[in-house]
Amino acid sequence: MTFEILAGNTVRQVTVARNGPLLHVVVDGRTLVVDARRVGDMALSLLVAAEGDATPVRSVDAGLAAQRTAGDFDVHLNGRTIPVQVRQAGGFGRQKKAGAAPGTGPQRITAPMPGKIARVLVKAGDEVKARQGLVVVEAMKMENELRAARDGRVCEVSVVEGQSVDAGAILLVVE
Amino acid sequence: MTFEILAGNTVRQVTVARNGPLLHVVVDGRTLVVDARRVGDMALSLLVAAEGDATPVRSVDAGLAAQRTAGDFDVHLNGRTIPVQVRQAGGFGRQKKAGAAPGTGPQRITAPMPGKIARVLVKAGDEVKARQGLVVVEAMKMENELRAARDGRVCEVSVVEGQSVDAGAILLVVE
Amino acid sequence: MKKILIANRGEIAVRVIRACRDMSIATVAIYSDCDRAALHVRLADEAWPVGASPPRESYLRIDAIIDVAKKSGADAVHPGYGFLAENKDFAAACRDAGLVFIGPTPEAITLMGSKTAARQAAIKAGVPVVPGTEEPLSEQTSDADVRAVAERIGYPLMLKAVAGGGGKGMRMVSSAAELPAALRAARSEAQSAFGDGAVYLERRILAPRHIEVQLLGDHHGTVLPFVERECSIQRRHQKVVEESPSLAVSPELRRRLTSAAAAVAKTVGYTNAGTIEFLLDSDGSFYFLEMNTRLQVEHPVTEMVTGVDLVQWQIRIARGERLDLDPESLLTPMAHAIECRIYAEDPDNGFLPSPGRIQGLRVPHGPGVRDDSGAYEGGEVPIFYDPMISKLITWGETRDHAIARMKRALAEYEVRGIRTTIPFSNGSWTTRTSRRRGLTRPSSIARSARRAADRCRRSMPRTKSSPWSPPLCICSPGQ
Amino acid sequence: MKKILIANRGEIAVRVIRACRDMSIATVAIYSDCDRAALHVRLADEAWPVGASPPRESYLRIDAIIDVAKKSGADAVHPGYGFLAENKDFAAACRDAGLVFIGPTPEAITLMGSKTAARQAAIKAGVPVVPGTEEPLSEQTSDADVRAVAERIGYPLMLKAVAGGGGKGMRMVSSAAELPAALRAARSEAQSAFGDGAVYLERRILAPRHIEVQLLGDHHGTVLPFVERECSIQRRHQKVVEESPSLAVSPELRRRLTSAAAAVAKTVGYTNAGTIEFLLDSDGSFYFLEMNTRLQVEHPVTEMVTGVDLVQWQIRIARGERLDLDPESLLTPMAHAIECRIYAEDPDNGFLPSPGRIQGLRVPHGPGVRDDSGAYEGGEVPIFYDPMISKLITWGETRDHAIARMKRALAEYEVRGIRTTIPFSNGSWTTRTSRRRGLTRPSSIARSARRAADRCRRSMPRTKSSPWSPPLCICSPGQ
Repeated sequence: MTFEILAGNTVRQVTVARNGPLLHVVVDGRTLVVDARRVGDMALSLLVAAEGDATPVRSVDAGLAAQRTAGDFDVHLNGRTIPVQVRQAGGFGRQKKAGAAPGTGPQRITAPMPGKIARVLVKAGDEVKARQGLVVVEAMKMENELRAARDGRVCEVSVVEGQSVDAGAILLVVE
Repeated sequence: MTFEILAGNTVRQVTVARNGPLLHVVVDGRTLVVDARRVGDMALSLLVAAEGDATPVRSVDAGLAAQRTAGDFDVHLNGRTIPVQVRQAGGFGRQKKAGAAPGTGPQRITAPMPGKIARVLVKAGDEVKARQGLVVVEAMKMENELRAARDGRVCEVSVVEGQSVDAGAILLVVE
Repeated sequence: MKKILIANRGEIAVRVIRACRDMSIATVAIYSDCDRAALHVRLADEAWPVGASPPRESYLRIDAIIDVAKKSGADAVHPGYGFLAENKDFAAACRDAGLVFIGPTPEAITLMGSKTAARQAAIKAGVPVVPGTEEPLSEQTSDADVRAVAERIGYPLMLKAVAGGGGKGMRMVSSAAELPAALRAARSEAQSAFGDGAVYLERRILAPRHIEVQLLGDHHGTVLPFVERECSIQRRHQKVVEESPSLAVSPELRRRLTSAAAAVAKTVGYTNAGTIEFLLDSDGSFYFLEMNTRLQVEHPVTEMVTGVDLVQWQIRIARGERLDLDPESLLTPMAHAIECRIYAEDPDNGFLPSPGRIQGLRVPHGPGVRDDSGAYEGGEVPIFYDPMISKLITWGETRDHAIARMKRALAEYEVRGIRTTIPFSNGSWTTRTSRRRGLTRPSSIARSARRAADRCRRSMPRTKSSPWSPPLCICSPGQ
Repeated sequence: MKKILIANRGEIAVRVIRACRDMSIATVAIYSDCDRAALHVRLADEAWPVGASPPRESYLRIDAIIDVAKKSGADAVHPGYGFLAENKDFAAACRDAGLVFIGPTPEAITLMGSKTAARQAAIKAGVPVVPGTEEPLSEQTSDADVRAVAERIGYPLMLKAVAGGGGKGMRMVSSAAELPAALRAARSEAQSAFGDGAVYLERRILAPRHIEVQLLGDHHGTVLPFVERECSIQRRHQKVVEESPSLAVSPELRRRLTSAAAAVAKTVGYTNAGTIEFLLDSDGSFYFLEMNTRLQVEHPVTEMVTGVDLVQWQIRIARGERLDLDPESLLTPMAHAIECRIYAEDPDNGFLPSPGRIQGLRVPHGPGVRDDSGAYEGGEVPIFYDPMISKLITWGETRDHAIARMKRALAEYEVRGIRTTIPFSNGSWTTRTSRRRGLTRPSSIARSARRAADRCRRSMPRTKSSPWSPPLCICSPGQ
């Protein structure tokens, strides 16, 4: 099976093939021999062979956590957390990580985490300047003021004060 | 739903009925109001109301472990382990825990735990006396000599030395 | 004392339950709607609902909690920290209801709870204080008046909640321009955290060390101070790493600090557990900062170097026992202990809160490691409460040994499903290690914490004045 | 020393890996077929296969292990306890392969490993020994000859493996009639556990206390003894509960015991970690029993009351460092520590082995609790190895406090899917508690352990001489 895996800003082509009890993992042309065992739901014990070496001995404990988007995972390796996106071959195509370029089009202000709308600082029709505060989201006793990326006009406010919102929810739109 | 639950040597009639967010559990006629939440796979947080009381407040953390026989569980309660057998209503009928009475019929000598046959001390046809050693099962570096419950003749030996056996496997039969 | 109600949640409720178990005292937990399956509910003997998830509708509801205490037949209440721990009305309500409040008197809470009154008490005790406002600035005080006071004290200054603690409602203000926004934010945060929007101003001492002295006072006139803790590594004015003893405190300075702390406590006839915070200047002079009239989050480091179970002693004091601990041993640390707080925040994204379900949890174990946690695999971290989910404490034969064990434990620590500050903490220890002895040079902690801070700053589209300001290391404990 | 191979599995392999982490030393684990996913494999930097699951085909294969050490570029080997830890050939093979063996010299292992030679060494050092055979009884020795020797010593007596340890190959023999069966069982157990069926006889001292003294010896002539451990609560000659210090040992007796221990070690030029076991009679006289030339299972209780990381010191000694610890502090316990071993055995069914998959695991935490374990949720407990899956250690300001914490921790400890001795251990502490202080009277431990023993006896269709004999408390640590 071949995947594309986005980690950091690099997309890697990864092919995984069973070979008896072992896996042959080809990452951007480099072949790694891996002995993988499930040690829990979403947890793997990996033994990885040095490149060119046949016996996998480097021990890596990998814990996975599924994220909101299907195919997105947090990978936990000895105290480090690496967000990755796994797609079918060609899933990312040429370009790097998707996402609207900030320079153009209407700004959708979304909730960065689940929380409560503490204050709405603007109303539909308001003209706003770059970096002007638009809405304050509260979670875990801390307030997070979301600001306009650039000048514009508020064309839509989708939330009211006191309302609970999920991560990623669109709070208001500035055009 | 109505069950029969065998714990220790007593069979209890247990009826469980949903009542909004709560459960009404009737054990041998006594009604308990229970608030149960899953806190893991096979783990429950229970709040139990004192008899006659409506608000469940006594906190009991119950962990379950399925045993070999379907419907058999180990129930873990604050450091104690209680083996129980759960059956449909009437499952146990009048009599207590099933199991052939030791006094009569052929003796099936079974492995009390998974292990390895260290020594077979008799062969088919041998006459054996009560408490005579028949076979030695080794597990976890300890040897367990299984003995005849009473006089008899070995009519079948189903294992050889060095063989691995599962718990409950029939090792030999004495009649 | 047969049954204690714990008016709190999370790791501290669990901590108190364990102390009660050790004393064969029954425990009553309280829970809000979203906490029905929380660890403190699971471990307590009884658990009673007290309302909806927002703190003001549950863990801050004095009436509901007192009602549960009566119904459950509890004879005492432990407030933990945060929530109602420093609320004089709650302490008074307990007393009025015939319940033993395991903490100081309402009078002591009132006095020391007001940062401005506390400063006056310190002055009375002959302990120097940081220059600042002697009177609180209520929510009615106009921005103009506040600006006027600020000008007198001079910038940069600290804006703090009178009822404050734990960095809530606290802002650094470097110029008059920043004042209005900071004032608004501080007041609203203070209001939501403590139900009191009053604030005060204090000159900002540059690069001080935060040294604090744990105290216990019994009802027979004895007040005993403990070896100091240093809490200099902070982020967003919240403590991140605490340790005991402090490298900056000589035995001689320890005498002066602890006597000063005891003097303040005695002046106000303080009882039960409390902590006095000092700012230690580079020249060795120190200033009274505030007194926390409760158990501190970081109390375990003191327990690790003195062997004293502080929660158990809070209970013993509350039931009238005498403090028969040896004063000298409390000032003589056994080697070294460090605490690292684990927050449900995303260090790769400006420390945004990261509530949610814990899909997987691997807790470190082994020699010299202690984990005080309210989390479990499969459990939820709600959006309504403080983001701290656990405290990792390590003890070592030396400070370097404690740090080495902290690094090892952090590497074993895995919380999956939500983002936590574990990778950040981990990164802040793993630089400049001496290969052969495997130990981190003291100074590298703060240095690499700064480096981590820079990383966050880059990844963060926000201004300094926002609560998302990057981790700041007020000073390096190593220097 | 840059990379250490750990020639072991389970909790002790994990313990050694953690010590190496603390010193920034890379670790190489070895594993048998059934241990591929074991915790020590997951936590090590490298893991190499050494063969099939039966010990003789993997963890006892000297050639295969030395081969892995070379291939992996390890420069030292830590044997843990059990398996090859006290095998002179293994220690020699390491030396011949240019690997540092983290333990005593092959010569010391040979000498003290032979229980009979060890007795002679003790006599040379002027330390009294238990009356018994001075010469080993090989597998060739006829039953008749053994019976003759037994008659000379007198019944009841102990039948012990010359190469023995941990109760393996050990039997109590109360009459000549029991001798043949006991001899056969002991020899075959000794053969399978140590690859040597030779045994010896010793008079059985009735109701002695088992007191042992931990030692460290460096390569510069220094030997330091530590405050004693008491291991009197045993079952089937296996230690179940250990503690330090012992209630039965006065400071004066401690001096005599530890000097005697040091004397024996010096006589044989002992280096690295070792433990000398004594039988302490009711009249205060003590007898040398044996020396264990390895790290003990129960080493953590000593670490808890002295603050010394014994595994780290084994490594430091092996690389030539000087023992610069303060001798006085090693003899002055900080309060009290207790260890409770958790076995995968079914206490409700005569302590039958209970291997299998761990379906659920809840490990206790909080103040004063340490869990050294090789188990994890979802992991397998194989049928091939020792049934001990973890060690629960608690520290307390007093012995009662340590016991209270042990009770609390055992109540939190949950291992689902297999049966363990947790409920048995739990039961053995939870009687006769003083409600108000929540502490167990010392004597009640053994008393209730006996009660538990009776429970098992009832539930057990086996004779005394079978390995499933019920727990026996050689004496009560409380009396």
